[in-house]
Amino acid sequence: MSDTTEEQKQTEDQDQQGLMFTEAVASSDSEWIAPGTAETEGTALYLELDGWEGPLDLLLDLARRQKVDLRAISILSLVDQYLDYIEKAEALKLELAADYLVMAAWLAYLKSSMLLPKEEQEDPSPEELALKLQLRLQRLGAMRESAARLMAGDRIGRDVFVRGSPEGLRIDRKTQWRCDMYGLIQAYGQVKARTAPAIHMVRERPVMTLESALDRVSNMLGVTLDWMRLEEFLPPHAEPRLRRSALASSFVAALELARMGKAEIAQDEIFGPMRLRRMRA
Amino acid sequence: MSSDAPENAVDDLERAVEATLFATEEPMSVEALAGHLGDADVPSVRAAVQSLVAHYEGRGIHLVERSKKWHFQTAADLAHLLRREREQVRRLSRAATEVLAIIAYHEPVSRAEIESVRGVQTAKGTLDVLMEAGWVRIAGRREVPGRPVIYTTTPEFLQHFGLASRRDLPGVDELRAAGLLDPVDDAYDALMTPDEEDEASEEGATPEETETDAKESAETDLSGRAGATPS
Amino acid sequence: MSSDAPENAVDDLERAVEATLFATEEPMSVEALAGHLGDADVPSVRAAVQSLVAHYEGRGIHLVERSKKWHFQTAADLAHLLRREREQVRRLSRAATEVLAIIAYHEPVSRAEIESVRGVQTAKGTLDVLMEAGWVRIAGRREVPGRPVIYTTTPEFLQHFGLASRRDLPGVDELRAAGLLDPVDDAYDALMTPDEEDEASEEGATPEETETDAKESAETDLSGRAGATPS
Repeated sequence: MSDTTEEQKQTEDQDQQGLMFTEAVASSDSEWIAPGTAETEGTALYLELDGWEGPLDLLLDLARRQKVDLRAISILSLVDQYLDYIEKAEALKLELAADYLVMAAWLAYLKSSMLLPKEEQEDPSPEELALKLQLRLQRLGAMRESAARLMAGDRIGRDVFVRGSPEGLRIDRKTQWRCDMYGLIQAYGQVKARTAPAIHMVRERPVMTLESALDRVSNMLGVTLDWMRLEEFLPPHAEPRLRRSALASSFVAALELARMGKAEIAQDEIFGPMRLRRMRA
Repeated sequence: MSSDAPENAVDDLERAVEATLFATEEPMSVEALAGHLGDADVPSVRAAVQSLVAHYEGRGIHLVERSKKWHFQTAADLAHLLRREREQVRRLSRAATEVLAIIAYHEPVSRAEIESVRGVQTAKGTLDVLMEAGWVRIAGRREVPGRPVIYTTTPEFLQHFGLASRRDLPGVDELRAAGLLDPVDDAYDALMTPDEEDEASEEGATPEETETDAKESAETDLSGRAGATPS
Repeated sequence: MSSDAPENAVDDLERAVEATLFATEEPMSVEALAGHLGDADVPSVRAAVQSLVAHYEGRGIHLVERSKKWHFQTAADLAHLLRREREQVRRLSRAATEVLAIIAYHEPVSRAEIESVRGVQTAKGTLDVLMEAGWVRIAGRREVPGRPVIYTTTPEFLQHFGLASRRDLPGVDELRAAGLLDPVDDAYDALMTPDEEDEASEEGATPEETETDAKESAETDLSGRAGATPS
């Protein structure tokens, strides 16, 4: 499986982000040569410029060139190597991504404060910063190795293959509907009950129609020539509701008789009693 | 080839042929297999194929030959596993039941007529369900403006509901006598909720509850009433 | 059908499971198998699956478990035979590979957390590629200020990379024990805490070496280092 691991070093469709030089020396699918394996160390490093995923990655590779455990690396010499590298790159007039310059400045600061006597050091101490840098490198290193091991696993389509033409499984769902006689009849009954035509029954109420009021008023007017109050035309002993109805219809009947020229109406004041008498012929 | 070895022992060529035939998208001839496997000669590959055929005999998958090409396929007697039909029993929704009843009592009826009887709109899916159930069918078109489709019940409907003919459906008077025309809260609720919602709540809420009881009482009801009002 | 052929004797359920797993386009869990086979109970199906695993051991195809789902695949040692005419899996860029590993080992993880491990910004396209491949998905948001989106791997990821579960990620136990999956600040605090200092530093020292040995020569400079510092 070592050949597949080797393949991982070759970066296909290289993600341009994080590249340190805008003008990549090698094409993106070129073999990526690990620093340790370069035949002529020190020169190969500067020719393989598109291999690093940012300054931390470059630092990691430089650290590995020290060929010791990441815990045992000398941060001071790592800083020197990095600054040296950046210097050489600048000498070659290669455009450096800002990330790398920021890291260079930070490392230069770290180096200078590490060289200061203890009592003059600021907080956080350069030892803390160095240790944290080391921890970060360890973590990145661990992930890089894990990624390589992951990629070296038995991958479907590369190392193992699934069935070329599976028949496939299909489930056809079929619904068996159920309903019983009772449900059917009940449903119909409810539809009928719900939509049965509504019959409105109006209760009989004691009223005097306009017609009967007309008859009554004109008959009574025939008896006398004197003025009579409207109330006198109402049926005596009528219960209050009938009386109200009779008052209303008698009033309309009086207006109607006046219109026909059969009666005169007089009212002396607003809301005063209304009087009625037969029109003299 | 593998006959005298313990159960799993299988030679490299046979393994290679097995894996190749498994992974290939097209059936392969012995010659194509030999070509693919590079250093294998045709007779050896043929022997490996035969050994595989024997190995898979009686298993869930077989190695079969079709016009001189080999491929794995599911054992014929297990073909039903590939295309399963899953039946699920579902109760007819209240809306669908009403529509079915209206069709049964008034057939043939158009959708507009169904709606005028129900007093609510009928969702398209409701009639589909009844047709899927096999209880309702399209009986043609009514020769009136718009030529609406008209629906009737099917013989399966009569059969499912145990009716000899449509005349066996209890009449409206009988329904009233049975108290089925009395307004029920249910009926009111049903009116107040749109079809779909009605359907959904039916499915979720009412399980099979008193189905058997209901059926029995419906049947006794009917026979009792049938005696009382000979048609 | 198969009962009197001693070599191939296999019960009906096992045949059915075998046929189903051969025919399916997607890996299936034991539960899904039992469901598909209708009248089979889960323990019986599980036993049938185990029996099939044993049967196929040593053959050209294997039955493997990935994320609790089972599928047949060709034996890994036959890769050279099968790869020949097939187009290779598209290789991921190094950035994408690292991001995938960070997600797998730390999940769920936000983009900022990924970037803090890598020390560089992650291009938008990198995560897209991983999601398009179906190996990474968004798992929600972390309930911290800014509510960043968090990512996890998918069952397809395990399936594709031949891992039964996330516990099978190479070296994951050692990395965890060494604290290499903890954020730098936590690791620093742990180192600075007097009591745990010794322990932490001892464990912290080992993982890279043991891993290096375990994975042969994934990176040549590492193997060089392994030689320089005998463990």
